[in-house]
Amino acid sequence: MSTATTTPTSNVTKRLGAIGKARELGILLALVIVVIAATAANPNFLFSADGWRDLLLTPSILVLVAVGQAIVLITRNVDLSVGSVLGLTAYLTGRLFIDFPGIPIIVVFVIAVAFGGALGLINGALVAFAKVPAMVITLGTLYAYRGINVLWTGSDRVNASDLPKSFLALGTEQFLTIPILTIIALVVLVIAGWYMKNTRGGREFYAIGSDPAAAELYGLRVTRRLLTAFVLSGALAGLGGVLYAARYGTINSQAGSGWELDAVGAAVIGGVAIVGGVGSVWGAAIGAVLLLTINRALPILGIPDFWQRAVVGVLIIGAIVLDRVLAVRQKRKLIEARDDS
Amino acid sequence: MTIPPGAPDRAPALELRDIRKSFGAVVALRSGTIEVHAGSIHALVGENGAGKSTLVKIIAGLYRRDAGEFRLESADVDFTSTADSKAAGIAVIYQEPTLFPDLSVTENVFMGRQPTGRFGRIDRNAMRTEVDGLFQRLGVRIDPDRPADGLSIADQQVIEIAKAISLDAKVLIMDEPTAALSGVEVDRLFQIARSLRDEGRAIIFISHRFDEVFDLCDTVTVMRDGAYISTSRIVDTSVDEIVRQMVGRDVTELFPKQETTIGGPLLEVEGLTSAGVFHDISLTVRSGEIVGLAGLVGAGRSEVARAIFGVDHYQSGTVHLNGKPVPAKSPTAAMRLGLALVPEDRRKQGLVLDSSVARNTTLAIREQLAKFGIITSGFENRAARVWASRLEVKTNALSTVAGTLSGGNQQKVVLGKWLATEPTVLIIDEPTRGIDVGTKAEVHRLLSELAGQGMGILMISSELPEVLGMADRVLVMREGRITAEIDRSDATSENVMFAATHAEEQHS
Amino acid sequence: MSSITETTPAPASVRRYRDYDQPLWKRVLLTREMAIIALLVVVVIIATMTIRGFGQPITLTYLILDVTPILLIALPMTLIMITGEIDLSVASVVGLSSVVTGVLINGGVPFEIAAVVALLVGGIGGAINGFLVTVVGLPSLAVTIGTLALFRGLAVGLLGTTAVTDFPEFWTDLAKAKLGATSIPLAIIPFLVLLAIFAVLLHFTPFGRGIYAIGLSKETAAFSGVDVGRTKFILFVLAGLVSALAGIYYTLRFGSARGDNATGMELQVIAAVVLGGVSVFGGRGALHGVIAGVLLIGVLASALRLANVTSDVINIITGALLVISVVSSSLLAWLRTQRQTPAVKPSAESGAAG
Amino acid sequence: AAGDSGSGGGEGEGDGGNLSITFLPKNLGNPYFDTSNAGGEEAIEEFGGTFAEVGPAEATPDGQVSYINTLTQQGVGAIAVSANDPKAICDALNEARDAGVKVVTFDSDTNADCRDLFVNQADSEGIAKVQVDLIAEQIGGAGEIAVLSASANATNQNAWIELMKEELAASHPDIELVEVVYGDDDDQTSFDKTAALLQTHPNLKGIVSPTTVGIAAAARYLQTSEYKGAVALTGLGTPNQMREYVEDGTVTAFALWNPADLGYLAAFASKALIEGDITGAEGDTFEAGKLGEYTVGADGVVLLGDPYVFDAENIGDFDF
Ligand SMILES: Nc1ncnc2c1ncn2[C@@H]1O[C@H](COP(=O)(O)OP(=O)(O)OP(=O)(O)O)[C@@H](O)[C@H]1O
Ligand SMILES: Nc1ncnc2c1ncn2[C@@H]1O[C@H](COP(=O)(O)OP(=O)(O)OP(=O)(O)O)[C@@H](O)[C@H]1O
Ligand SMILES: [Mg+2]
Ligand SMILES: [Mg+2]
Repeated sequence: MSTATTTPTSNVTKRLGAIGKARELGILLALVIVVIAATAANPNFLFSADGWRDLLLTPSILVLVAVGQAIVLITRNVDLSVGSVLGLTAYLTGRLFIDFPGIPIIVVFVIAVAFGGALGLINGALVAFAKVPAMVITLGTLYAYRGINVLWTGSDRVNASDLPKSFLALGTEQFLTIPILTIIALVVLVIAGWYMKNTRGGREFYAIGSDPAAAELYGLRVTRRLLTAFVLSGALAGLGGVLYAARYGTINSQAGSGWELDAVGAAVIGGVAIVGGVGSVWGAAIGAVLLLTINRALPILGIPDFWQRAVVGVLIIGAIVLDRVLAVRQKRKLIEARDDS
Repeated sequence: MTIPPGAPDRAPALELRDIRKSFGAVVALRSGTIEVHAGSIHALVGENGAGKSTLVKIIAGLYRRDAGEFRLESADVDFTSTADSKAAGIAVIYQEPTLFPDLSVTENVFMGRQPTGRFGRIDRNAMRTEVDGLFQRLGVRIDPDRPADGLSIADQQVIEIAKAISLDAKVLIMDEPTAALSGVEVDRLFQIARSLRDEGRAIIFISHRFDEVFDLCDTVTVMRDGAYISTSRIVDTSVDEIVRQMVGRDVTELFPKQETTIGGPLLEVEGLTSAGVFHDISLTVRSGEIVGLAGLVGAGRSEVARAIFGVDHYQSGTVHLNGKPVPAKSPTAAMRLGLALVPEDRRKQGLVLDSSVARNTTLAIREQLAKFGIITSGFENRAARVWASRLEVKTNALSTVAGTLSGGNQQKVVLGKWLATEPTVLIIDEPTRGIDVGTKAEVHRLLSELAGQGMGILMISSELPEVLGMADRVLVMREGRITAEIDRSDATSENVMFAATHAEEQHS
Repeated sequence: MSSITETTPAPASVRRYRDYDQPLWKRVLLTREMAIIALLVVVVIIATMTIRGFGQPITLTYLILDVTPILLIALPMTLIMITGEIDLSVASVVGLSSVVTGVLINGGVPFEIAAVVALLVGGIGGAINGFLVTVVGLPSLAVTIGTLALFRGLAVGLLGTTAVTDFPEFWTDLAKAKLGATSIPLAIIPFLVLLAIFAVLLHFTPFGRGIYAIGLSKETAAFSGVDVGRTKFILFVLAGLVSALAGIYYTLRFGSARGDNATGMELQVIAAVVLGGVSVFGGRGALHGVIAGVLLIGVLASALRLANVTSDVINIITGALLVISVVSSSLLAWLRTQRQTPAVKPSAESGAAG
Repeated sequence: AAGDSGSGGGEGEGDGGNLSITFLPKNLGNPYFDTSNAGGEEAIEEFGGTFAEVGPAEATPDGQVSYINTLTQQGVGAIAVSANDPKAICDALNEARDAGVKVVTFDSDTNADCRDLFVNQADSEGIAKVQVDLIAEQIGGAGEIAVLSASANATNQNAWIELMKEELAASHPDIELVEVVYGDDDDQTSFDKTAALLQTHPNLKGIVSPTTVGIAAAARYLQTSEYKGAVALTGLGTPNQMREYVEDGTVTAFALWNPADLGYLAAFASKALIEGDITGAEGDTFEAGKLGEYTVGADGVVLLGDPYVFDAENIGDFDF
């Protein structure tokens, strides 16, 4: 029996693997094209010290947030509150440095990440225990967290001069021409990617997103997994908040507003399915880089400031359409493959 | 209480007494009682809605009992989640397959208990070799690396079985595992079940097919209306006895297909082809005729049905109804022309589970019900009541949520929904899957009555007796092709099975 | 054994089916929608009693003027969300139609024609969403995040720094005019008309039945002859048209067409729709609840502003309200199931057989 | 309880006495307006009125309109508003005036017919000229420059940029303004836009940012980039935000008026209107506490004075 199927099996398998790769590859290709075009129009985009640095630096923070978002999306949920969480933690970071002069940077990181995780936990608890659609909950906390932020910050703002030089340096300094921020983002990405692919926990995220009811029947610890997903998303947004403070130095009550759409957009561009169960944090990360790189490439390609939003929109749509086309073609191949079995 | 064979002296592996469970107003279980011994295959039979699946779900820890005793090897237990029951060594195959569509077949089998190496890294190779062995043992021909998405119900059921067996649990519960399977798979399943029994496992087997019950099981417990009726040794009882206990009355003539005068062709399919699923399908259904479409699982019968009805697309071929061409990819148009399809998967394709019985029954005829484009619940209830009572759906209000009906009663609602459209040709995929004897006879009587009124019926069924009993003509499919057309008169289980499996012989 | 068989009653062979298993009042009153409506009434009463200046008729005028765009867009959004889809691009369509009107007026086109063109643009925008969702088969959340950026970008791009402000007096006045002597703005009329149309469409037509079926089970709907693609496409186009209408109203009310008009309104609309009892998973919800949801948010905001509460606190309250309303409803459901399944106690009464 | 705080505006009948003056900035959380409102509060305490401050979270006209409506309902004495749109808030303001509320615009004006007075921080010509002079001096009168503005619709910003272009054409023909980009008065956006500018125009000599948010963000980018010192930066900024950049030489000089004085003047103008000392007609004069006497100019504009240039020498003397 099985010998009869080994041949079709193996090549069906190959094609299947190809789907997974093709999704990320498609986006990666788009990214490369954008970079090449921009560099052709103006070599500085890639070949000047600042060009190279900003290419890596600008998307780093969104990558972190998008990775968290991707994990939540894969469980068939969504976290719209990341922007507010990021803003709140960013301001917390500033306050810590102001109110506790000389506080070790690492401590600030820990506190901020923990705080972000806590905010995420609130989301997760409401979703998992109250069994309320994540979109509603996080839309609510999007308002609530931002409101708290504005209440707390008022019209105060943290200025670069309030932050220690060594901390601000994190936002700009490089290690072998690679910005620290980018390195942090990469480390997180690699760990998250490995976890999602190779551990029971990671696979259970996919299972839950793929069919929540079945997950219950299986006796998977759905509640715990959901909490984990939201805590991760919150914690990564928190980490993003600290880095935001380091990168931009100035934090007011509106920091990070609107990031939720960027994060979801990045993940979706990267091939993470809104309906859960499909996609990878790698895709989400590439999506984030593409999104922000496009933003920076447009003026260089001579597209006037006003039209950039429009072009970004077109590109988002283009990306997901491309992604879809690839997926559909693969699926048809898979079905036709049965003929050779 | 009869002492079942196996180990008379030992305490029962699993024992439930007077289990009570109600969902709001609905009392699903009044006094669920069953006692299963290690090394025995114990049949649980009862009409649709008797409470079998509910009992199973309580054992699985999916529902919590309202009252009653629940013992594992004479130790009281109280499961709060399916994880508990798994831990206690209980494996369950639920009536409705539940796989993760986006994950590979292999992952589906091992989800939550994958073999892991360092840093909790999943050992994919170990998983793969194990699943290959498993599938070989079961004779499954499914690529372990393909996603579960797009598998036939039958294939899904097979995977559920593989999953449950791989748990190698002390107690294995199978809720109508064979409903979707046909001959070959069933035989394989039974071989394995027997070997498990001989290893000393306790097995509960739920089925509406008595030939299977008598072939496989050594003990049988009968339930009716959520209450325990009797337990007896298979050898001490008979089909008639059990049926009487189940329905509380005598049921006669399971397949009452009466001779009808067969008229002109209604449905004509020419060279229908969809790459990878089916090839060059040509068939005709005449008025007053029931055409049986038999075949092994995965033969592509359902795909053909779906393509004819316009749900699935196909590359080439034509479909005509009453001589009028049926446009591809438009169920709406097909319905207007008088075609109806009772789909294979009632939960995903047949019903809106969260919607009321009334809404479900009238969904397909909502346009006809509307007056001046306006439709109200009043209209719907009036129309729904007709079919509910005609098919004796087991519920007290038309506002009942369809998802809470028992499997068989759900199937009745789907039937009513499509008969309400008064089709000229009815395509019906697994008409009596998971339907109890009483209802089954009901359905068959209904079908032949409809045929008598001149309706053309294309009946896909994996149950040979049904095909042989009901069909005027039997078409057999294998791997997406029609391999034989046999007339009622000379159709036998042998020649049908041969046409269905012929290739398999050559393969091995 | 067999003796039991005789004693256990055989199932009633002739069944009688009630229409509903609950009395009318329960079905009408014990609903999410009613809860929101009740809450709205309570808030209004309390505000009138405690907050100085809330009682006066002018409050109603301003309230309606403020919420009309949201009310309008909430209508199609409800239908879309019941099919399980979502449209995040509505606010951008508002901005775009506003800008289109402005640009044409600048070009000397009479307002009436400009408005019609703006409506067309909105319809086309909706059609683009619909096409990508139904034909290409992309998730609407992703698609409309894209078109949210696209339409807004077009709006900003078309007008740049300028803001068109010279609209015909007649129309700008009309947008603010009141019904005769009352303090109710004229703008309520077109809304009421649309409300009637959408209510019938959703609750009393086969099309509406299809919408619910799609939301609860797309596949079953398709098998039952509901044209899923067509239905969704129509809804997205409707959303585009109504959003464009809202954009024109918006333009007239503020007498200014700008690229950034109504930025972020999509979230307000969705918040209101969800508050009104529509499930983001689709299949559930009703229009009266949604209307109450929109008004509730509007009334709260205006009352709190009158009480000198700053905008950020208002945001917190809106958010909290949203969360509480949904959490509470599912908590109630949970409690009910708890009552049904008490902790297992050794059963005193013995079963019918055994 | 909440009601009482709301009623603060209502006390005393609408005519003459009602000295409750509410400041309505473009948006809350903007330090520039904090400073101006603080000035307003100081003034109002001097002459014993009631100060209040409300505003939307984002700088949008519809947000402001809701608040204007609310203030109308509360019947405050006067509204001192910085307009997010010259026309969009007009009708609301006029309804307020019909209800006897005095309307003073400051920092960013509406159309002249929807307010009683406009307190102008410095006439646009003056602002445009000082910035052009500064940048011209810093880049040696020739080369490419760019402008980093606030939002694309900000009335005052656009007016200034127009005048800058004229001034450049008139007196500095060798300076070419290559691009105007918009940072939406959002720190992050301005920061990234600066980065884009520098890459798009390799031989850019200078950047002018006529907005406090923009100039700070641009300065911070320059500070850590290879362009520090090579590309000149000037515009309108607050000393506290710019101090470190002036001290480390990223920025040599920038300009601004004193926002506190602006608010202070707006408050006294409101008082004068409420008490009927002036009607907003040209030639009216009124007393503005420590700032002395002011005269209303053509179409109801009161001019605060010329912008002030901050540099390494004098920046130490200021704290706002
Ligand atoms: N979740 C539920 N909510 C409400 N009622 C339910 C629920 N599950 C089952 N029921 C009711 O309990 C009774 C028993 O259902 P069950 O599924 O156990 O029957 P069954 O014996 O499995 O029938 P079948 O052979 O058709 O599967 C039925 O009347 C059904 O309507
Ligand atoms: N070679 C194959 N490899 C994997 N899956 C297959 C193969 N052939 C068929 N299938 C599965 O079987 C399905 C076709 O089976 P289908 O349900 O149409 O068969 P059927 O004869 O109707 O069986 P059933 O009794 O389940 O209705 C396809 O959708 C596919 O999922
Ligand atoms: Mg069952
Ligand atoms: Mg089938």
